[in-house]
Amino acid sequence: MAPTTLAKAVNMGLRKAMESDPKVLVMGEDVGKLGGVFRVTDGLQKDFGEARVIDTPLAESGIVGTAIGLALRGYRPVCEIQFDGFVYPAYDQIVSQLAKMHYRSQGTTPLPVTIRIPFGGGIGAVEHHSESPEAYFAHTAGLKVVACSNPVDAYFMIRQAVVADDPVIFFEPKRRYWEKAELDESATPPPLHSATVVRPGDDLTVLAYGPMVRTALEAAAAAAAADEGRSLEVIDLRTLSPLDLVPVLESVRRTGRCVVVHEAPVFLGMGSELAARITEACFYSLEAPVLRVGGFDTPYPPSRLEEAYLPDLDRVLDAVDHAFAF
Amino acid sequence: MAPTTLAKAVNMGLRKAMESDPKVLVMGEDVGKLGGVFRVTDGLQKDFGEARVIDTPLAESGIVGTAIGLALRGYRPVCEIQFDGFVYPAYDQIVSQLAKMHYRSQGTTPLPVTIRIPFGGGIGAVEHHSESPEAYFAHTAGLKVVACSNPVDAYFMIRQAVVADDPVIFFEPKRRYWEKAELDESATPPPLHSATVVRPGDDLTVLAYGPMVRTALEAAAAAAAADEGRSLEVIDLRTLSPLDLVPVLESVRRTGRCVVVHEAPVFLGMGSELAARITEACFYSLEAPVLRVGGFDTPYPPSRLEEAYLPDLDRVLDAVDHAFAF
Amino acid sequence: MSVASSLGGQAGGGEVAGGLMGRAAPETSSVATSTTAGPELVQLLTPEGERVSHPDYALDLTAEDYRSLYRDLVLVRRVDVEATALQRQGELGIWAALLGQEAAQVGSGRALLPGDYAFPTYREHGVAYCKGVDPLKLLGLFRGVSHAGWDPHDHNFGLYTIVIGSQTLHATGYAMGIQKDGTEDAVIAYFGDGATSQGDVNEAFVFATVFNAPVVFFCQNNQWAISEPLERQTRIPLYQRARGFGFPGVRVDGNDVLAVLAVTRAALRNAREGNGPTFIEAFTYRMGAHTTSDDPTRYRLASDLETWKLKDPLERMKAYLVRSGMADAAFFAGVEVDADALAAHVRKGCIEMPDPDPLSIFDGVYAEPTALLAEERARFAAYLSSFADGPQADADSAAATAGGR
Amino acid sequence: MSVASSLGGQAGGGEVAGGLMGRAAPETSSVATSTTAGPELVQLLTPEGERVSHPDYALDLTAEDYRSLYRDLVLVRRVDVEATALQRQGELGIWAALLGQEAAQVGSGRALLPGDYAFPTYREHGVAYCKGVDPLKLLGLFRGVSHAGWDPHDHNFGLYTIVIGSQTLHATGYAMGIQKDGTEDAVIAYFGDGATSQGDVNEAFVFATVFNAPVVFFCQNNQWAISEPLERQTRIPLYQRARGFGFPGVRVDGNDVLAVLAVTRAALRNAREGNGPTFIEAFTYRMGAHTTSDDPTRYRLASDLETWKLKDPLERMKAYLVRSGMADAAFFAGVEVDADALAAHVRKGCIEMPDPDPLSIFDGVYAEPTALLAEERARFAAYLSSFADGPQADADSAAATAGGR
Ligand SMILES: Cc1ncc(C[n+]2csc(CCOP(=O)(O)OP(=O)(O)O)c2C)c(N)n1
Ligand SMILES: Cc1ncc(C[n+]2csc(CCOP(=O)(O)OP(=O)(O)O)c2C)c(N)n1
Ligand SMILES: [Mg+2]
Ligand SMILES: [Mg+2]
Repeated sequence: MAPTTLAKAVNMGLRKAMESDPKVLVMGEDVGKLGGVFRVTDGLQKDFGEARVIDTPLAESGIVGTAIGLALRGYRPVCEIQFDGFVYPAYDQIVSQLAKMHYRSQGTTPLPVTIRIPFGGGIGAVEHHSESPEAYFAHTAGLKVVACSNPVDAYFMIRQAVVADDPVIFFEPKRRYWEKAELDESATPPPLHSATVVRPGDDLTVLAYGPMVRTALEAAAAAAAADEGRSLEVIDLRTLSPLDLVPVLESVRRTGRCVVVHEAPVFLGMGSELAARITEACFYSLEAPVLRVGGFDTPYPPSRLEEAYLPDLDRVLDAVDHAFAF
Repeated sequence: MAPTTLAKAVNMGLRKAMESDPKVLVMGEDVGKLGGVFRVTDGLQKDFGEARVIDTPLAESGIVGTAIGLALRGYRPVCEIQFDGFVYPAYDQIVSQLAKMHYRSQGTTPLPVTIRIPFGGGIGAVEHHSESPEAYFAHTAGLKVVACSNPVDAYFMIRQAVVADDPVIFFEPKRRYWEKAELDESATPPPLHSATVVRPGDDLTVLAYGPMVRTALEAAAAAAAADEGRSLEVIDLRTLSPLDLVPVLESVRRTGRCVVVHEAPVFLGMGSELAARITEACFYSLEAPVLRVGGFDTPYPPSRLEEAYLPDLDRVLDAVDHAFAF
Repeated sequence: MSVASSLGGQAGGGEVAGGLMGRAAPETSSVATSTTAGPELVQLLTPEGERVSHPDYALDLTAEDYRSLYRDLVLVRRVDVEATALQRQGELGIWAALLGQEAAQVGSGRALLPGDYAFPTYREHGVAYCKGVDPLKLLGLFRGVSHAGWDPHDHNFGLYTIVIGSQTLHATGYAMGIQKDGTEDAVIAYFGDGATSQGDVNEAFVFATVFNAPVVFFCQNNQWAISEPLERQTRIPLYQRARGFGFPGVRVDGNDVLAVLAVTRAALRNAREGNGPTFIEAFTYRMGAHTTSDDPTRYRLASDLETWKLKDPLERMKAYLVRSGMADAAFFAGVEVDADALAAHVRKGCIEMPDPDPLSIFDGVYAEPTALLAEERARFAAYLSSFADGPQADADSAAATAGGR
Repeated sequence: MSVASSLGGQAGGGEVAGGLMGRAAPETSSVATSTTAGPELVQLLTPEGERVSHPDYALDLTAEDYRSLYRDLVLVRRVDVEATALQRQGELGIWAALLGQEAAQVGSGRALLPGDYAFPTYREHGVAYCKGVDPLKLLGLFRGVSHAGWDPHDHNFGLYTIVIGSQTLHATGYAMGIQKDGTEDAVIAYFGDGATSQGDVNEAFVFATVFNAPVVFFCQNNQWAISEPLERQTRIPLYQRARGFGFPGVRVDGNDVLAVLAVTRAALRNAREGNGPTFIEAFTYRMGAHTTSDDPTRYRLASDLETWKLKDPLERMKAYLVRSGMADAAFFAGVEVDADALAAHVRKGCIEMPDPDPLSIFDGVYAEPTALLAEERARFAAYLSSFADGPQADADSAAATAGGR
């Protein structure tokens, strides 16, 4: 069991999915010979052929639109959108077509399409390469939205997403692509749409997903080590739509304090929904309002500013301090 | 001063805007001879000519994309998107281009484009004609998002939107198009980005915008008349991005209870952001969590179900009851 | 007549050969106008009902084929007229009439084999009929009781699609799937003249040509996109769009059911044989309003309508049947009886269509249901139950129904 | 040499006539391959540096014009090479090289008049140079200190655009504005071969033709969209796309600066004269990686590169200058000196480019600032100030700067 990077784990998960079901296809820009700009589809075309690993024309609406047609024909397409900022040309196909077709067809027509999107910042990229558009999709009924944070989850979650009969928007934390973990392919994963407590704690609950899980864990470690010795519980949400609130509410009722962290702008980001729901469900348990740490409400800035823009350990701890000041 | 419908008020506002500034253009599908499917642009092409009131090819991305180019050349285009559900093909042009260009150009390039969208349900229409996509835009930094609720606001707000140097997504409550009010064109309107208390009250604050303002007012009237005799303060938010929180927070601090109402699905709808912000700002004043009444987290249903789907007086009052039960 | 027997008519019995289509379709640089189609129009039946031949498109039909094509035209028009009336009487929220486009739809619909999949807009009532969908089921969408009354896979007939052009990509993807399966099925994507301006439609042309997918792009150029005339979408004839993407385009008289049948068959055969996509422009005219909500007097001339009335697709078929002696008065009377029966079926079924249960709002959002939505549903059910004799009588009774679940 | 003087070169001095372009561009039905351009290619200078003539595209230049075109090619390549080196040294996050495309960019850029507006992708460094943008300013985006270092209106040169194809609609809209203004300006929209698959680009063709807008669509077909060869985007030569929309398309040797200049001038003149859009396919080759992040050895053959090296745009101009006696060794040496100076200017300026103030994150989001964002900024400023000697030394010092505002 060698340590596996997150990028490689997705690759392995895709390979497994393709081996298990001949109907699984991979399609997108540069996913073939190049293996994707992050090499997530590396080697798949070589092993499964051009009929199953398809370099498409450069048109995102076309990619998702034809994937819908392929799904109607019985295939399970996994589309790669090269970067977060390039998903918007496909927006109509995703929110009006893919999301609604099962409902519109009165449940007769499943749409097992997975859309992989490397998301988030922190890699020093130029504009449109560092965005966190998850709320645009989570607000859309009919879609399921998940984000993995580590290689083990990445491997199992992509497999679960591919076999799911609903459309899944699958967010991959691009700046964590190169982080490694031991991956036991024979392990039994939790259900796709479940949140996980990744560090237990008693004093405050930190909710995070995707790239921010590691940041949250670092903050928790720092908080434990600091003078106050605060014990933060960190939950990796994993699923953004539907949310798995069971462990979240249990935790917040116990800790009485909650901070949500994401890279996306705070205004109408996932944190707003979590704050609203948690407050409603735990009104009498909360010692402080649910606080949100996120990207600022600006377009993603030039990369030399991203360190300041993105939530980091210090910004999380600052919010924790605020939560305790209430 | 004859009573004016909301549709006519927008028409009059557009006419005034075009008279005041020869750079103002109106463009979209069927806005010319037909005067728009809701007749909001009725007569404008006749009076201002085809060069200023432009029937475009049937392509929303093209409409917004060329509007951006026209704005770069010094024009002030007002685009009509025929129905809420048809804005998504233009999504990239709106969120990646229109929203970000001023920022990307380091503030050198204003984009005075207004995008008018008749939104919401309640008119018995077929699918894609009754949606409330405002959160998709309000989550996007660089856009301003407003919704009018009555003829007087409609008239002044469209004029203010057109002269604004930022892109404005202008939502018009289509089921209120035919409601009338006295319109005094010489009145002095409040600023575009301000919320208004439309019915003062002491016991609970109801926040609404667009089509739901009238519903909220009806609920307030019913609550006052009911046995409990509750006094609801109703605030018409008018501006969704940026939010004007000043009257909102003042009100909630006073009433201690708040219900937000919109037609859009609750999950990640405007209500989530309002709930999160209000709770943070008024934590010690709140007697109950901010409660949300909205569309269900499903695609918009067939029209024979919309009465059940859309928040109405009873659903608002139900939430009010819940708020008092805390 | 049993209604069912009037449906499901697939391509007529005779072994019919369409012209072999080369890569290079006839092209001219003439600019389209909305009333004249130009010399490049494929026609097999003149407006006067004269049977003519075309060098590229032979069509060898039996008398029974001709009669049944005519019958389908009449039945489809009758359904359309009935639905329009139902809308006027408040039974439908809206209706998008196909009036004038019967030949384009029946001709192409009849060219389809059972395994061929059709992706419609919102106006393909005639194609639906040819694919065996009970017209009654089409009314659900317009009455507001469902988004679609049929299971697409039962008929190889997709959901009605309102977002202009989006279905052309689904069609292309489906065709790519056929290719992978190695079967001889083909796909037909319907769209209007206005739709040709949408990015999606052009992306569909790119994907279809790059992957050589077995898909026929069937554009009903009815000259109008609501109030906008063709000139707002293109400055050349629409069928020529295809040449920009390197696939054949052909303009057919859309009011000539024979020509449409022949041209569509040829294009489908081309697709089946691995020669990729074809663009068919069916040159026709929207004789009615865009939908029952529309008022075309605001933007078009009555005289245009008069011109096009002379090209009516039913009249010319009738004239041909009479002139050729293939049909007699008894036949025509029989068709009217069938049409009446179908119309009565549609009317009765429509009026009796029950309103859906309010809790069905929550059905089918996901193939694999979520706890969050189940909770929301349960809350709403409880809310509905809370009205004993509340103001919402409707919701009230519905909740009672729902309680039984 | 002053750097400034090397910039701003607009169309050369001589009164130069391009061929008059009719509506019908030369068309063939041959299928494109990535190494041969086919007979339809417009060429005025062979790869061997032989000056040839073309019936439709005359070009009458002075010796000074020829020399300055060559000089521009050299300077532009030098900037590109320098930026690539700066990236390798960690001074830029990424760089999109124009290597091999100098003639396509300088030829078209030099055809522009000052009033003409260019809408670039992310690779138009040569066009930027022709429009008077100091190359140094281009580096800001790639270094990550800004999204754009220049004011578009100062140069009539738009922001670099990364979302593929979106700028073609902006260009078309801008051209529609010119039309309304009644001026004789024109617009040029740059995009790649890959971009032709995007819906936006095809919608731009629709709008431009329907409104007859004065815009030139300039497609640099460098044969690759990252790892995807041209065949993934089209099965016919790209310039033929235009015929599907009813406007002229022409394929020019993109490595021939003279042909590109002549063809672009003709297209711009056509636009100015009210004849609407033209599609120019500049047939060229991306000699480098897609960007410095790319590894083309994974997907293309070294032998292709060798073939294209023989068509180098600089070498052929040099050969022509030498052969014709228009330039001597001193001239070439002078150009090298100028290039060195420009490279030094770019290098020095790049390295000295300061990091932006963290609080500038909040600048320019809106033309009319909002209270909400001002609050957010204030909170962040306070947060930054809270680090006396905290872990974020950067943010700390930046906050001090910001405090001075
Ligand atoms: C994306 C989108 N934009 C706008 C509309 C509104 N709309 C409905 S039908 C129509 C005109 C369609 O014209 P055409 O494609 O010619 O088809 P026809 O109705 O004539 O059959 C428009 C603009 C829509 N349904 N979808
Ligand atoms: C909408 C969108 N999708 C994907 C990308 C990622 N991407 C950047 S450049 C590129 C290839 C562009 O190819 P081409 O248009 O030929 O231009 P070239 O880079 O060759 O100059 C891709 C896919 C993008 N920038 N925008
Ligand atoms: Mg039409
Ligand atoms: Mg390229």
